Formats: sequence, structure tokens, C-alpha cells
Amino acid sequence: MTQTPLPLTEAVIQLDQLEQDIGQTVSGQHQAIRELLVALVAAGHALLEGVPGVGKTLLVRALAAAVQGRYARIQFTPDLMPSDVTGHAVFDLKREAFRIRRGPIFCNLLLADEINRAPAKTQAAMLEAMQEGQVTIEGQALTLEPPFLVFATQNPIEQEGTYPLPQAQLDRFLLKIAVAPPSAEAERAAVRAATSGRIGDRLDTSAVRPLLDTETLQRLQLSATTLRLDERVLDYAVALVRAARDWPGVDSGPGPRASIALVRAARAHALIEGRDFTTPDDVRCMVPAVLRHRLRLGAELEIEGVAADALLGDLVERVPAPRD
Amino acid sequence: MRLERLTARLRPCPAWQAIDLGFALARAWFPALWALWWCTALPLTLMVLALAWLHSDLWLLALWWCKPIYEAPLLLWASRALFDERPRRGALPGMLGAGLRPRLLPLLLWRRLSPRRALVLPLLLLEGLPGRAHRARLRTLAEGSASGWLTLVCYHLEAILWGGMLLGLYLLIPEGLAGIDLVAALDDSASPAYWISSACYLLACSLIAPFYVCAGFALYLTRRTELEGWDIELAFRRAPPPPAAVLPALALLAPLLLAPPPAEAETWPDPEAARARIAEVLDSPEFGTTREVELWLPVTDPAQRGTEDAEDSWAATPPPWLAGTIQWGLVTLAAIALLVLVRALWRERAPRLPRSTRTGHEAASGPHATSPLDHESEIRRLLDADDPGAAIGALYRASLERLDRLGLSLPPGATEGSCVQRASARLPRRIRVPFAAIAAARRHAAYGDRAPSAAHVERLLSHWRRWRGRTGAH
Amino acid sequence: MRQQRFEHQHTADWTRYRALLEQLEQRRRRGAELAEFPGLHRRLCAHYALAQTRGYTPGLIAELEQLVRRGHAQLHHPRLRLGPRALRLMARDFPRALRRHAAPLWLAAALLFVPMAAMALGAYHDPGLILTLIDAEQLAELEALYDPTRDHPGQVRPADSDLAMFSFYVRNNVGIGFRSFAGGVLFGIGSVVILVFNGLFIGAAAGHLSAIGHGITFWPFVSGHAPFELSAIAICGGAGLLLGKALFAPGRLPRLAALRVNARDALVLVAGAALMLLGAALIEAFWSAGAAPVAVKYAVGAAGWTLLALYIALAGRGDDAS
Amino acid sequence: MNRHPREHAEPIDTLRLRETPEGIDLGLRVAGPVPRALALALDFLIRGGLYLLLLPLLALADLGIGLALLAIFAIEWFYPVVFEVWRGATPGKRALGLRVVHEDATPVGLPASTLRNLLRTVDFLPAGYALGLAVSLADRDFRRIGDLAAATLVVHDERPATRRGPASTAGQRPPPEFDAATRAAILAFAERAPALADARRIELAEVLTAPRGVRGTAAPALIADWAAWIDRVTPDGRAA
Repeated sequence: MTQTPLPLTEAVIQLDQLEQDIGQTVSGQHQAIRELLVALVAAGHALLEGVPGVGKTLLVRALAAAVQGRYARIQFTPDLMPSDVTGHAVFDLKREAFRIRRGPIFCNLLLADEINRAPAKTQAAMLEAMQEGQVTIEGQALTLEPPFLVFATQNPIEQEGTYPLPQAQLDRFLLKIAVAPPSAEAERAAVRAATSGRIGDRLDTSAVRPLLDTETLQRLQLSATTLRLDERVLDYAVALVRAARDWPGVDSGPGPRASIALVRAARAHALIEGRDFTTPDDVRCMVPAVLRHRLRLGAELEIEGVAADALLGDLVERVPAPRD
Repeated sequence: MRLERLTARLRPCPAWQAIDLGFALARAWFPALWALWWCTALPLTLMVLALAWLHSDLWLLALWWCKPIYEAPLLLWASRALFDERPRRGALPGMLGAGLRPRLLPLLLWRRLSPRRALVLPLLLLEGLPGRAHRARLRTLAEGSASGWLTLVCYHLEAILWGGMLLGLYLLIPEGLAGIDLVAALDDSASPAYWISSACYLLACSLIAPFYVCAGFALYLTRRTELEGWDIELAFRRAPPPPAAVLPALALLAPLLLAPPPAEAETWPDPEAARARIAEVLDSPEFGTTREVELWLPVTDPAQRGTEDAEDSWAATPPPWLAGTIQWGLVTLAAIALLVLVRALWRERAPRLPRSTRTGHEAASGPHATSPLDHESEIRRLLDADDPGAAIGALYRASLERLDRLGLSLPPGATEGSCVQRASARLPRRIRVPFAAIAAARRHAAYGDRAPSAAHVERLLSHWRRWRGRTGAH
Repeated sequence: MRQQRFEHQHTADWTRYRALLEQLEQRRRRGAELAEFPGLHRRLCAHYALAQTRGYTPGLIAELEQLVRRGHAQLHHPRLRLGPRALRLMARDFPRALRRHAAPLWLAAALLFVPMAAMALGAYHDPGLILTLIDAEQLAELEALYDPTRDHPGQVRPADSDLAMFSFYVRNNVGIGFRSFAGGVLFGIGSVVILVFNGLFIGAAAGHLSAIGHGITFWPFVSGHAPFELSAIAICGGAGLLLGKALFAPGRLPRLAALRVNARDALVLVAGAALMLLGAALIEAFWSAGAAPVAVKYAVGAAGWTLLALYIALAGRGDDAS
Repeated sequence: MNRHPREHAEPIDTLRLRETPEGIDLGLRVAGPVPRALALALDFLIRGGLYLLLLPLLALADLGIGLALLAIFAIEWFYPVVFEVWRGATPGKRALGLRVVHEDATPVGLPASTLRNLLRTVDFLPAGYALGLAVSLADRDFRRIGDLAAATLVVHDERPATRRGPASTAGQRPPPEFDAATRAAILAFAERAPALADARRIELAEVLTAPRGVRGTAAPALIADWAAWIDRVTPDGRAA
């Protein structure tokens, strides 16, 4: 099936509505919503990090409500087995043959809740699926149908009982979205919305209309890849990633995959902004989300409590932007 | 002895590296060792103070002589910590008592000045062999261990720390206050300065002692590792078991004993066997010569001889032209260097000129780069050449320069969006609105391949001129 | 793969590598041949890693490690090329570093020149003030040095002692410069002390000599080299302050990292200043004591200041790519 | 004193691993104050010798003094720099088997060497390198202030490895489960066995062989056989 990219105006309208709908459900998280959309448009997986209760899960559920496709949610726990994610073979007594029972991973939008609570083996199984786009069960390779997007949430590593994701696997996530606690005002709004005319404390996503079907989504993603990208913007993105690699205090910097991710994210951002071309601004504002999980800070910086974001803030100030 | 629990990585290595390992150990355990040192030294200090009738020199000498007493507990502590069992508080009295054992007596009497003290200490405290066996064992262990050098150097390190502290105190106390009389601090034992100096020395001793003791201990351990193959044993113990594991057999192996103190630690009690083994060891080419001593003398000797020879052969007066030649040589060299520099400076500058007339590539690099009039003529030229895209680029850079002069600091990383953001936060409306328009046009031209019309550029230019004219006034 | 085959397959590479290594270690370089060295080195590193993971014999692993170690040392051996380096320093890096770190440099200049001016004024009005800094014997020496009643003030020395003076100036001034830089690592305190003390001393000497009427020999003497000497000392001190700044206000970096970042630029400043001091010593020894008319000497001094200002403001503004 | 959490997890050691751009680890053995102090003393003597060499220059009157002063200036400030950049270490350090390297294990270059040696003046304060000594005792890698600022390390030179030739006996294949570390230990055992006392040799060998049913004098012999097998280089392709 060949697809045609969505015309710019149509894409912009779709994305605008999407942003609004989700914004109504989850208030006070403009930046996170924007970045979530970038991941959606750039067809990349995203990792959402924040302390419990800031609405990470709700964000993803709202997004899932907007996309008409199969949605699955896995709560990661320390005893979760790889086959609980990917599926397994069961023996069918009637037919006397093995039958593959597909796991929750066979979907379009997967919410992996608290991914860092599962043991490394299970994480590896899922991250492999993210990378390859396919799952192997009993020696049989099964393709995951596109669009396949994983939104994983995790609590900060400092919280008890978590397995940090290995660096190589973090690299599979296009973005790491930092979901900050909402401002006091936004929190008040959220409380009012949550307590008026509703029973229980289950936040709902009824404000979100099912706007996108999977085909439109794929066309949207396609149109993001056709945006105009000037050489200077490309150079700028590469220069940023390279600078991050040699930045003082950075123990291990982002690999080449990071440059690609940065450009992909910048393109998607440009589309969301309603432009058909990418600017250094797009690159600049995607730097924290793309790079923050790809840096490992040196011990000195970690002891001093410098966060990756502060360092990246410094980085974008110092790496010259194209001006000629 | 449970080699699996070693907290240091032991391997046969040259004596210097063993000493360094000892220093690393001492550094890791420093707070505990230092406190332990004072646990014995402080009571003794006070006691001797009373006994010495307040004679500071006697006091210091007595304390200095008693060093092995404070060092013994440190060693016992280290020998436990090495096997990852930090002694508890309850074990401290026993360890302090070790400082007063009769076994330590030789170290306090005739062995006090032995340069191998660091190595003797573990031998005495951990092995406790009778006289002759002890001497033989010491000879084996001291082979190539540089323990003499260790004592010499640590003695100097103490002296350096002491001198440093004293001099530092002397320099730091402002002139108006009662300063320290440095001369009195060295030779007048009745002066208060001498007391301060003695206290500094004691402090220096306490700082170096953990390092000295641990270095001696590490030398001892390294030699034993070498002689008894500890590292090999450790690797063998960690070897994967045979498929059908016969694990109980491992447990049957009689473990060597080191850490819990004395007599059991003995590995070969028979002096005859010991001597035979010493001979065996000494025959091995492994323990041949010490290289560090051989290199001392030959280096300075020829130098001195060289000077004497030279003095004989040199003429007493230089030829009169020599100074002039050297002088003019120097001046000529300097002149050439200056010429080369000027040429290089010019080259550094040269490539800018053609480029700035072409696209104004450099303009954003600094406020001094080009005058506003140049900018304007440049933009005009580009407009005339029907290149509004380049013209808007030049206009954008010119306005950045303008903003820079207005005190809006724009780091090199500032993109169009962030420039506009900064401008709108800090500048009045009449500047930020036209600037935002320029930035937007520039963005479309540069990255969207949509050059503005010449008329649009003209309009922006005229706005800019007005804004520049007004701000240029102050 | 069995070790035997592995060794067999790669022996040729290793022999070639070893031969190149020996050439490099004896500094016999032939460009064309050595071009393949980095590639070989990478391959050897891969072999070493393979040998380790496949558990080949320790002997082979040790041998490969030894080769890799030697190759690493050669590959990253610093190339000196002092001439081009010094030229690039003076033509570009030094003036750029000067402009980039204007703040600590201005501070250093203030620390040197303000006490100097104050002390000069003080000593001019109160000739006894100088004795707070030096003793009477040194003062007598200083006064004798610039005594206008001498036949040829400044020319008292035989011709060949100019060189001795040059050496003395080099050793003394560059030494002061280096020390005022190094002192900066003590949170800038060392630099401040040396700058202020030197400022006080020079100011006292100038004020005192002018007061007792020796100014007519003193000022022409110092005018030629002063621009370079004084500003170079200030630059060294400023480089020291740059180190101190890294420790006081490291910004977002940890102190050690900030120190290392700033030290890189500070070193450029010190190297440039050392070369300036060398030039100043040359002028001081071979020109300042010369017999040129006073007006010419003042003109040379003024030209020196102008050139210096132009150099600092304009030099090295070219493109990075050039 | 900087107490890094990692120190407790791993055995204390003076070995530091540095990954090269090619992705392999090079080990550096950092050198502590004792050998460094001796190297410094030795360099001090050598410098003294150099100064003595300058004495005849004084015969040249003023000119000689000028040249001597220049030479003293050069020796004073640049003696370590020249030797470090040229040969990797000053003669004193070489005599003690030390070398100066960047922290990433590359040979020290001109800027770093200049910096670490200019800062000697501060390390020297207030007398006899007292400050440098205090700092290097407190630092995990024994770096003085100059080393900290210039990102350099003083390390022990690696001794060149000697590869053993083919053994005389064909040997016996060691059990397949032995990993690389065990094999290396087997070789080390074979190499150092002559230096060990008989009883200790047997005891040591039994650690490895007893679980496989071999005890007594047969144990060291068996390990020697294994070592011969591991270490041999024969062209018939039976190698491990």
C-alpha cells in the first residue's frame, strides 16, 4: 500500500485539534503534550519520566483515545515475564498443534507503565520489539503492524525498587519527555475538573475525540519526513550532538543515532508548528527531549547535582547557530 | 584467611607499585586510621608531657621514639580491614593493647632506627616468629622491597609537611599580631614557638603514619603474594567448578591464617625448611638486583667531571666581537619574527574582506565588525543584484549586531526564535516588532527557500533605519 | 575461530605494524608509508579485543596488548612544530583569548596600575615613602642607576653587558609573569598579591625618581619597553585570575572541570605574554639604554602603546576556517 | 577526603582503566608520592649537575653571565617540559619507571606539560612541595595541583611482556569450563612454581585439581601439563 503525505493545511488542522483535545484533558502540560505529539508524528517511541501523580499515564491515554487504533497497556512489575509482553505458544489440544497466543505488544499504541520496575530481561524483550518491529515466538518471527508506537513511563531512578534502563536501550527512545509537576494554577484547574460531576477519582478522557485513524496517522508521519531541511539546519543539529559528546563533564555522550533522532524530531516539530520547512529553532527546542537520556554525566557532575537539562541549556547557548 | 574477601587487589609487582597500593589503602581507610593513631598517641602525649617536666624537646623526642606504639594498632586495624571486616568499637582496646606487647619491644629499643621498620612491624605482629626464624624471614621478605627507601621518603614527607605547616602559619599570621619566631621554633626549646613547631610535627607524624604503615603492610602483602602465589590461589578458587560439582572438597582446604593475630599465622615453623626455601627463592632470577640504586651515581659524576675539563680548556676572555654578534643575532631574529607575525596577522585578516563584500558572512562575529553604513550599502547592493534572500540575511545580521550594541547579550547559540524571545523580553516595542518581522522573513528565506520580495526587504530596511537612527543617538 | 588460524590470518598485519612502529619510535617518518598506520592500529585493536573475548592464550593477549600500547603512544604522540604553533598563537589565539576574557584582564590591569599610580603620586610627594618597600641600600643603588650626572646614563655598561642585562630581564620578568599566573590557582590570591606588590614597587620607584630629579633619565629609559612589559605582567596576572575565577565561580561545571576549561585559555594568555616579555626584554636591553634623543624614545613608547592597542583590538578577527 | 562510592564496591587498586577511541581498555598504574618524591630528588640532582656545567661560562665575564642566566632560566622553567614532551618523562622519572600521560592515556603534549610544570610554583608552596604533597595524598589518583589542572597523571611504565616459547611437552588439554582468567592463572602458576616452596606448591595446585580428583605431587604436575597445552604454539592447529 503506497501512501501519500497529508497536505500541510490538513495536517496542521488535525494536529491543532489533537493538541487542543489533549490539552483539555491534561491541563498545564503544554510542553509535554507538544513533545508527545512530536513523538507521534516522528513515529518514534517516547519515554515519559516524572514523579508519580503528574499525569503521565493520563497523557498517553488521552493520546490513545485520539488515535483510532489498537491500544494496549502493560503495567510493568518485578515479576513480569518476557512472554507476558510478547506472547507465547500454547498447545491446542483439539488440533494437537501449537498455537501462538499474541501478547499485548501486538497493537498500535502501547503504554508501558513504569517500565523501570521490570527486570532487565523483560525490558530487553520489549525494547527489541521496538527496535526490530517484530517479535519472535517459538522461532516464528511475527511482524508488528505499523504504526507501532511505545510510550513508556518511568519514575525517577531515585525512587525505590527500580531497574534503571541500560544506556543502549534508552537510545531506542526517540524522546525522553520530562513531565514536570503542574503549576499551582494548573493543578487547581485539574482538581476542579476532576471533582465536578464525576464519581470516583478516575480521570477520564471523554474530552478527546477520536480524530486520527491509523491511515491518517501514517500519512501524517509521511508528510513530516518530506519537510524541507536546509543544509545549515542539518549541520547545526550535527554540531549540537557532537558538542554534547565532547562537553566537559559528560562521561559518555550521545551516539550518531542521536543526530538522526534530533533531525527527525525537529521535522515533526516544524510540522506541528505549521511550517513546511525546518528551522534551527525546531532543532534547538527539541535538544533537551532528544538528548537528555542519551548523556551520561560524569561522577563529578552527578555529585554536584547538575541535571542533564541544565547542561543542555548551556550547550544550546554556546554552540553557534547558523547566521549566514 | 579468606582470600575471596580481600578488599585490595594483590598481585606480584615491583616494590614501588606495592608502596603506591599501600598509599591507596591508607587513603581509603584514612579517617579510621588517623583516629586510631590519636587514640594511642594522645594519652601518651599527655603522659609524657608530665614526665618531661615541660621540656618540649624531650617531649618531642620521647613521642618520636614511641612511634611504633601508635603504629601497631594501625597495622592490626588494616589487617582486618583488608579482609573486609571493619573492627568494631569493642575490638579497639585489644588493638591498642597490641601497641604495648612485649613482642614490640625490639622495635622500641634496638630496632627503632632500622630503616625496615615498616616491614618489621607486620612480621612481628602478624607472624611473631622466634628470633632466628624472624631474621631469616625478614631477609626473604625485604628482598627488593625498597622498605628502606620507604622509611627515608616518609621521614622526609613528615618533615615537609611540618615545614609547610610552620611556614604557612608564619606567613598567614598578620604582621601586627604576635608572629612565630622561626629561629626560636627551631632551636630555642623554651620558647612558645618551639611548642607550636613540636605540635606541628606531631600533626605531620599523625598524617603520614597511616600511609607509612599501610605502605609497609602492602610491601609485606605483595612479597607474600609473590612468594606464596596468593593471586594464583584466588584465581584458582574462582575457577568454574567441574560440571558435577564436588564443592565440599573446596571447603576442606585448610585456609591460611593471617588476620586474627599471632602464632597461628605461622606458615612454616621449621627454621631449616625456611632457610632451604630462602635459598631456593634467592636463586630465582626473579629477585635479582635492585635497579633503583644503580642509577644514582653515574649521572652526577660525568657532569662534574665535565665541568672541570671544560674549565681547563676555556679561554679566559671571549673574543670582543662575540657579544656584538649575539646581540645583533638576537635583534635580527626578533625582527624576522616580527615580520613573520605581521604577515600572519595580515593573512588572518585577509580572507574576511572578499567574503564580507560577497555575503557578509562574518558580520555577526563581533560588534566592531562593520559600520552601519557598510551594512546598508551591502544590503542595497544585494537588492540591486536581485538577491533579496541574501539581503534579508544581511539585514538580520546587521540588526543582531545592533541588538548586541544595545546590550542585549546574544550568545552564539541563539537561533532566530530565541533572539526574538530575548528581544521581546528586554526591548521596547518599537524595536522588537520590526526585529521580529526581520527574523521571520529571514527564517523563511534561509530555511524555507521563500525569499521575500524586494519591496518587503525595502520596507523592513526603512524600519530598521529608523530604529537604528533613534538608538544610535545615545 | 581457533587461535592457530587467527594468528595465521593476521601475522602479516602484525609484522607490518611492528615494522611501522619501530620506524615511528626511532622518529624515521615517511609520510606515504605511515598513512596506513592508523588503519592498522584500529585493526590491531580489534584483534586484541577479539583475542580477549575468545579467550586465546594469555601470551598472545599480552603480546597484542603490548603492541596496542606502543601504537597508542605513537598515534597520539604530540607533534611539536613550535614555529607554526607560536605564529598561530600570536596571530590569532592570543588576541582572541584577550578579547574573550576581557573582564579578568581588566581587573588584573586595575590591580597592577591603580596601586602603581597611587604609589607613584605618594612617593612623588613624600620621598620617604619608598623606604616602606625597600631598604636604604637598595634605594641608593636605584638612585645611582638613573643618576643624570653620569656621563652616559644607561650606557655605563660595556657593550657585552647588554646581553647580560637581556638575560637578567628575561629571567626576572618572565619568572614574575609565570608566578603571577600560577598563583591564580590559589583562588586568585597569589595573582592579586604579586600584581599589587609589583604595582606598588614600580610606582614607588617612578614617583621617587621623579621627585629627586632623576626623572629625565628614568622616563626615557622605561618608555620603550613599558607598554609591552607592564601589559604582559597584567595579562599573566589576568590569566591567573581566570584560574581563580574557575574556582570561585565555576558556573554550571564542577570546579575541576571549570578549572580545566579556563586553564586552556589561560595558558594561551601566558604563552603570549611570555613572548611579549621576551620582546620587552629585547627592547629594554638593546634600545632603552641606547643614546637616542629623548623625544625619539618617547615617540617609540607612544608608538608601542598604539601598536599594542591596535593589536589587541584588531588582530585575529579573521575567519576560523582560514 | 573524597570518598567515592565506587571505592567500596571494587577492591582497592592503583590500576585505572581508560578506554581508547578504538574501544579497548588500557590499564594505567598511577604512581604515588614515594616514587614521585624520589624521582623529584633525582631530577634535582641532575639539574644541579646541569648548573655545574654552566660554571665555565662565567669565565667569559659579562657575556658569560648573560648566557648562563639564560640557560638557568631555561632549566628552571623548562627542564621538565622539554623532557616530558620529548621522552614522556624527566630523567629522574625514567629512572624510577614513571611516565607522564594525559588522563586519557595518551602521551603528554606541550600545553598540558607546560601547565602542570608552571603550576609547580604553587605545589611547591609554602616549602618543599608541601601543598602538592597534601593534595596528592588526598586525591584518589595521587595528582598534585598541576596534574589536576592539566588533566595529567603520573603512571608506572608497563613492563614489556615476554611471550613464552613453545613448551617441550605437548601437555594435556585443560577442562573446557576454564575461563580466560583461570587459564592465565594456570600459566602464572607454571611460571612461578619454581619460586614456591614444595608444600605450598602442592597446596596451591590442589585448590584447582582437588575437585577433579587429583591430589599430592601429581597436582602441580597436572597444572604444568595444562600450562604447556595452553601456552604451546604448534602448527598443527590443535591450539585452543
